[in-house]
Amino acid sequence: MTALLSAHDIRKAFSGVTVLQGVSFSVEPGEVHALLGENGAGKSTLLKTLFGIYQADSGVLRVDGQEVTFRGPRDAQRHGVAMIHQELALVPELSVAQNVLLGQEGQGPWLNYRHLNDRARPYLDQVGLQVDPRRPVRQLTIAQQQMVEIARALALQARVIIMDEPTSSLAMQEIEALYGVIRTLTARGVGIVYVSHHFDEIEALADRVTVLRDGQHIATVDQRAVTREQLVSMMVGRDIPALHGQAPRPLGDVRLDVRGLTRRGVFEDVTFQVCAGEIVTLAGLIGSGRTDVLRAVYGADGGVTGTVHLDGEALARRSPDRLMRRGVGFIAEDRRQQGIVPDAPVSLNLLLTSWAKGKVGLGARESRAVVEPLMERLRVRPANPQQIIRRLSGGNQQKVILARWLAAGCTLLLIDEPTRGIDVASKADLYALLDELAAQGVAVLMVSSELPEVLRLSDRVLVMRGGRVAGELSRQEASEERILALATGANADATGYADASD
Amino acid sequence: MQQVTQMQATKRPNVLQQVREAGILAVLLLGALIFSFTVPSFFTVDNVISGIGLSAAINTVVAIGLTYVIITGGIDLSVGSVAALAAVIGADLMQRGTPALLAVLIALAVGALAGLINGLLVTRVKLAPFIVTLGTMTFYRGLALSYTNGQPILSMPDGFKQALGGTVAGLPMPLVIAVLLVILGSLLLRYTKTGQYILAIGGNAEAVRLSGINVSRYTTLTYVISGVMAAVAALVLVAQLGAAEPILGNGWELNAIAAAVVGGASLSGGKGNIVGALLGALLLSMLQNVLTLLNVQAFYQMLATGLIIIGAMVIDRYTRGE
Amino acid sequence: MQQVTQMQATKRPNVLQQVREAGILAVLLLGALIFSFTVPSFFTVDNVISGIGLSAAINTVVAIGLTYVIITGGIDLSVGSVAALAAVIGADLMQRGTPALLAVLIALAVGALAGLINGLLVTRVKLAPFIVTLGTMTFYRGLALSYTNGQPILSMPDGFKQALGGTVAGLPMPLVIAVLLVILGSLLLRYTKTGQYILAIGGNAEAVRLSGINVSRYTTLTYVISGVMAAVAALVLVAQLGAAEPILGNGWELNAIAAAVVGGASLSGGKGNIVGALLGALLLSMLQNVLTLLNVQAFYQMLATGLIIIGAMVIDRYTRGE
Amino acid sequence: ATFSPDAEKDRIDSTQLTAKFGPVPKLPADTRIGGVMKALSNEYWQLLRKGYQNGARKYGVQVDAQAPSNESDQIGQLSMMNTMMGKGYKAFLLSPQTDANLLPGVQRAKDRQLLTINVNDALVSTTPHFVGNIQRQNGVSVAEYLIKTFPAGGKVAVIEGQPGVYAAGQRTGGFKDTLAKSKFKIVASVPANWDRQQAFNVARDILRKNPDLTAFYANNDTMALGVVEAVKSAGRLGKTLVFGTDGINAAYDSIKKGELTGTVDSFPVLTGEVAMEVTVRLLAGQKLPRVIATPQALVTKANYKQYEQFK
Ligand SMILES: Nc1ncnc2c1ncn2[C@@H]1O[C@H](COP(=O)(O)OP(=O)(O)OP(=O)(O)O)[C@@H](O)[C@H]1O
Ligand SMILES: Nc1ncnc2c1ncn2[C@@H]1O[C@H](COP(=O)(O)OP(=O)(O)OP(=O)(O)O)[C@@H](O)[C@H]1O
Ligand SMILES: [Mg+2]
Ligand SMILES: [Mg+2]
Repeated sequence: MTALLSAHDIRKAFSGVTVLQGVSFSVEPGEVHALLGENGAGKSTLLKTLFGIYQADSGVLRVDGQEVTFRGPRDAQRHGVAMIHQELALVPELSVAQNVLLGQEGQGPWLNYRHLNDRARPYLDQVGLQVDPRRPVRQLTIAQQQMVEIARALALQARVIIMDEPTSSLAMQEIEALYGVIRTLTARGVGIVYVSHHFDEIEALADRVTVLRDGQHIATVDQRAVTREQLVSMMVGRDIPALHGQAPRPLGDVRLDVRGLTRRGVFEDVTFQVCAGEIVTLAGLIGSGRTDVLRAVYGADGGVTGTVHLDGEALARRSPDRLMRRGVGFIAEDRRQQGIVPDAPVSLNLLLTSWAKGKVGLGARESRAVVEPLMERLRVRPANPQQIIRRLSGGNQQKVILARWLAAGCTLLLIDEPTRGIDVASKADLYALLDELAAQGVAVLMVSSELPEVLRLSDRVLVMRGGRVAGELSRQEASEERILALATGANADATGYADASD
Repeated sequence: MQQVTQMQATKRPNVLQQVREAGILAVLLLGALIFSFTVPSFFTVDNVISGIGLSAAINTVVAIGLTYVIITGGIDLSVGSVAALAAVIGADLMQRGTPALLAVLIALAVGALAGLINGLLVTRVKLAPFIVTLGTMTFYRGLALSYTNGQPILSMPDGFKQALGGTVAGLPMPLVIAVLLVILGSLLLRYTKTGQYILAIGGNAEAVRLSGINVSRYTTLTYVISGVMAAVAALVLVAQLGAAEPILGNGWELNAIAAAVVGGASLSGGKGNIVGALLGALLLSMLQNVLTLLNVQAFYQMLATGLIIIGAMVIDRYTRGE
Repeated sequence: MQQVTQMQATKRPNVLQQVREAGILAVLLLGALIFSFTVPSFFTVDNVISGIGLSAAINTVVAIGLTYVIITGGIDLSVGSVAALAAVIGADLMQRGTPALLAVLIALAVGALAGLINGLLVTRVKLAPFIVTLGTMTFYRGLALSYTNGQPILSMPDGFKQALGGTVAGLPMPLVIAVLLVILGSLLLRYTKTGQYILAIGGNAEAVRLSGINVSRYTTLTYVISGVMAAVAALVLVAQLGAAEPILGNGWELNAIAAAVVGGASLSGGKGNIVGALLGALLLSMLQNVLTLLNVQAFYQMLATGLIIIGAMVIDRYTRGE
Repeated sequence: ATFSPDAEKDRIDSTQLTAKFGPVPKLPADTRIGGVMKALSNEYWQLLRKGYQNGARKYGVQVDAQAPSNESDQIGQLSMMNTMMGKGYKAFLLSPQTDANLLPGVQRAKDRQLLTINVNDALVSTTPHFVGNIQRQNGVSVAEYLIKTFPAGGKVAVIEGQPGVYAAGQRTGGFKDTLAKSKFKIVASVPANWDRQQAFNVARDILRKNPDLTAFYANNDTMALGVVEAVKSAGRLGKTLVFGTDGINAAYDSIKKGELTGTVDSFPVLTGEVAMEVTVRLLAGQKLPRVIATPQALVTKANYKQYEQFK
């Protein structure tokens, strides 16, 4: 069978630094070909080369066996290649339908909104996104935006769809929807290139797996013929700590006490506590209001009523800078819009908060003494504090933001989707790190859509549904089924809804 | 329950949006209401139409073009100079006996060409729009001045003056032209692919590029539109004043940017609407009109203008309730 | 293998960055070299100091302040009017017998206050910087004019004229002050937290805010700096001229923005450097100087200025090789 | 203490120069004189420049006249003068943008024993000589004409130049002060920043409120011509009079057509020639009075023929 799209012996360097070397890759009709590798291994770079965003320094691309050159995304699209980007590429001011069909509006100069909405509808349905196609994308949660991206790739009617971490901000239900979409597509003979750090997904979907390490092609194997452990060792070339199990932790005093937190139309009457040394997770479906609750606690948005006490003291006028000074840390869900200062070096991004706290001065030696050990510990690649953060891979950017708060220190950490886009090895590191923080007495309030992660880390799980806390589960009570049941409202009585109000 | 929140969320933006767009309109109406009672001879058909409306017409036309540029996140400082260049070339041709229609078309072409040069420097040579149009502002003005040797060109043909500066059905032509262009401009922005791409480029140029759309082409187009609009404004003004001066259009850029921004355009791009530009221009003209009617002394006019611009924006902001 | 690549990566940006900053410097030196050979009496101490230096000095000082504002993604159109206001208040006080030093401090305070008002309107009331400073530009000018009733204030004390307008070690004070402020401004931007925050805010204000930094405060600060710099420039000019006029500073904003942008500041924020502002101001002044020396007539000067500004930016771009 | 050409005792009319000081002496043909103009964007300044060139030809010297690109680039004008000082000019003809902006330049010129002559517009009190007309008088003559023509008075409006600019203030002041003693009522006095379009708009507003307006006085001709269009479109041509200032060619054309009522011509070409004559005399060592007043006249349809020769 000739491959739909193939790359041979690709080499790509950025200003002299080699990122890909001798990489070959192909995708055949009806197959899902997964690409695996640590953060910074070169996955996104390879995909961008396949999509014409980057031009390889050497090597050839073939479509249906014919040699091609892509000078830009437009060329790739003309050859039936579509891509879902790791960092969302949507126009916030345009509607959902306009985004889905951007560049595909049809013949003639006119824009027919009704027609656009009607045409977008089936793609939105396919991915299971129930939003009004007329809504501006700006108002959607990041998960919903991710679904719009997927719908957009569908609308292109492409023969090859490249998906760069499409699930990194999705929760269970949406991921299931995506599986469905992918299976329909492959049944039609579409080829899928799939990048994910989740082995569940790879196992559920992939036919073949290609592993990259440090820009080198390590192996291409039949997914069913290898085990998870084998893949991991190909990826990282070392052993990683196991991801499971953690004994209940000893808890300190109540650190965070939230009562009746309400933002009209978004979440209502949210009440909970987090103790020192405890990790509490807000779980729920996308759009259930978890992110907004977290932001409200931090004082990031206005229009919130209810009380927040920190160590018994009321925080009346909350704003990020006041809370930071009180020892609260915050990691936002949307890394690019709210996390990084893209054109600044890693060191600035990492030290921003420490400077404000007066923990670190601006001196080169002083900052290196803080930055380098942290980068080492979190395995940030490349380990160069002066690198512009935009040029780091997505996962590495996430690590830098985490390091920001490790450097600054905090007694309460609010963290939204902590492991978004982080590879297995680093995830293990990160879990260990959060455990360690908790052991030091830091209170952690986390939002996570990844159930195994929720179960692995949380001392308690608060499940949100439609802007309200639908139930609370202790570490012993928590299971994927019960969380889901609470989140969807199925069988609410049977799953301890009564525990929710205290 | 989830369904409910989503439906609420769906509805809210529409209502909000209406109020939002109405913000500046509210300011305008509020002002008009207050002045009607306090300023004698303010609220007469004549004053409103040919006093405020007519003097807003030129600024509106220029602001339409600038709104497009601003939406993409650019800026065009050269509009006044482009206007002067188009005006003197068009007027000179008419004076030499070229048929008025042909001269008008050539003047528009001059505007388009000047805009095209701006656009290409921005998109192909990838220079900052501010610096490009600062340079061409000086350059085009120099061209207009050396073309005429600094002299005004007088005595335009009557047909031309009538056509662009006269009245139809009792309404002054400049106002009619401005309103027509506002309608056209709005339609282009809201109901064509081109308009959508321009909005999208301002919102996230990278995303648009990744969708396989030629971002450079559409960005360049906005500068061409801006140049053509400046030329239209220039021709209308020449028809009204009966003379084309090489120093015409001095300071237009600031007035037009002000109108566009007051009307809701954001200089960081992605936002802007043509009706807003009209409202902004009307607001500024109304202000001028009232100060003149009240015979406010020069220095105090400046104080009042500054205060009212800011005051209007504050009211606008709180009406929008963001 | 990876270690090696990483070391390369560590080194390269520095070299690149140097070349980048050198882009405009290269243009400047290249120009100076060519003109030294082709334009008689260009390369004389007197011409360089009093022909280029003075106007560059004033513009540099204003551009320093504007660079800060521009880095945060803002703009300050009111600098010229703030300068006038500070100048007439300071001069008036001196004329009434206030000790010069006190008068200078009060003038600086006026600049700071005017900047603070701009800053608060931008950060607290959340209005667009363009519209805020457009409004205050008119308002502050009106204040300066009504304060003096439009008259210049003549006869400044000699001590004051000497201190800010005289020479030290053969160098004119305005130039010395400008260079000192460039050094100070660079240090503030590169080697203080405040400077780093200002740069970061321009890069992504929301991210900085969520890092627990008071973005409003630092953004406001840039407007205060801009106001103070305008006041400094005004005082230096008044010392030179020996008189303060309420129409002083007209058009400063455009020159200063041009200097900042030519020097590498990006109007969309996040980028800018103070030395660049100096180089930009020097380039613009040199250009003016050469055209005058060559006795180029006004209209053709405009043509040449426009062409050279764009030409310089093109060279700059290709030197940077992005 | 401040210098005022108006009040200056040491003053002579330019027409008397030859009678009092004899024929113009001859200077070496390579004598170079520098002109620092206010701007060249207004025809007035172009005509003055033409006068310089005529005079230079007539008296056998060379002149370079330069101008900054706009009327409010004060530092630019000063730098321009500083720059020109390195080029070996024997004398400078200065038309400053403000009273103060050329002061340091004048001082530097003095230090180098170069001659400076203030030609028109704003006043640099430290220049030893002033050639030009009296700005205040521009407004006064229009006011006097009005008082004479309409003894019963009426409503008038002033279209001012840019607020704070010397010429605008003086012309408006002269006009208003003279009318203060008459039966005229000034119903509006608003700025239009030397701009034709703004003058047009403002004049229309004023006319709408005062349809029975007797006359407009505009601080320069460009604005006056804008006002004329406004008067035309209000159907008041011939009923509301319009006066300008400067005497540019377009104003003459308009007067001939019977549209503009009058302009206070200060004869820029003639002024330029006189300035050059004065410079040559001074360089040759003659001692002249401090102020040499150049003629000005209110030009109307009745008398324009006698003034056209000076164009
Ligand atoms: N534009 C660029 N300039 C310089 N270096 C770059 C650029 N883009 C990527 N890199 C570098 O190339 C390497 C590979 O990055 P890439 O984004 O392909 O990684 P990835 O495998 O997708 O990682 P992740 O799982 O974190 O998304 C990284 O070391 C990154 O820093
Ligand atoms: N700016 C906004 N304007 C209007 N509605 C919004 C806005 N931001 C969020 N919402 C709505 O508020 C609800 C809760 O969103 P939130 O981001 O808190 O959910 P979440 O549980 O964190 O989901 P996700 O996993 O997608 O982040 C959603 O229905 C969302 O559509
Ligand atoms: Mg990636
Ligand atoms: Mg969320």
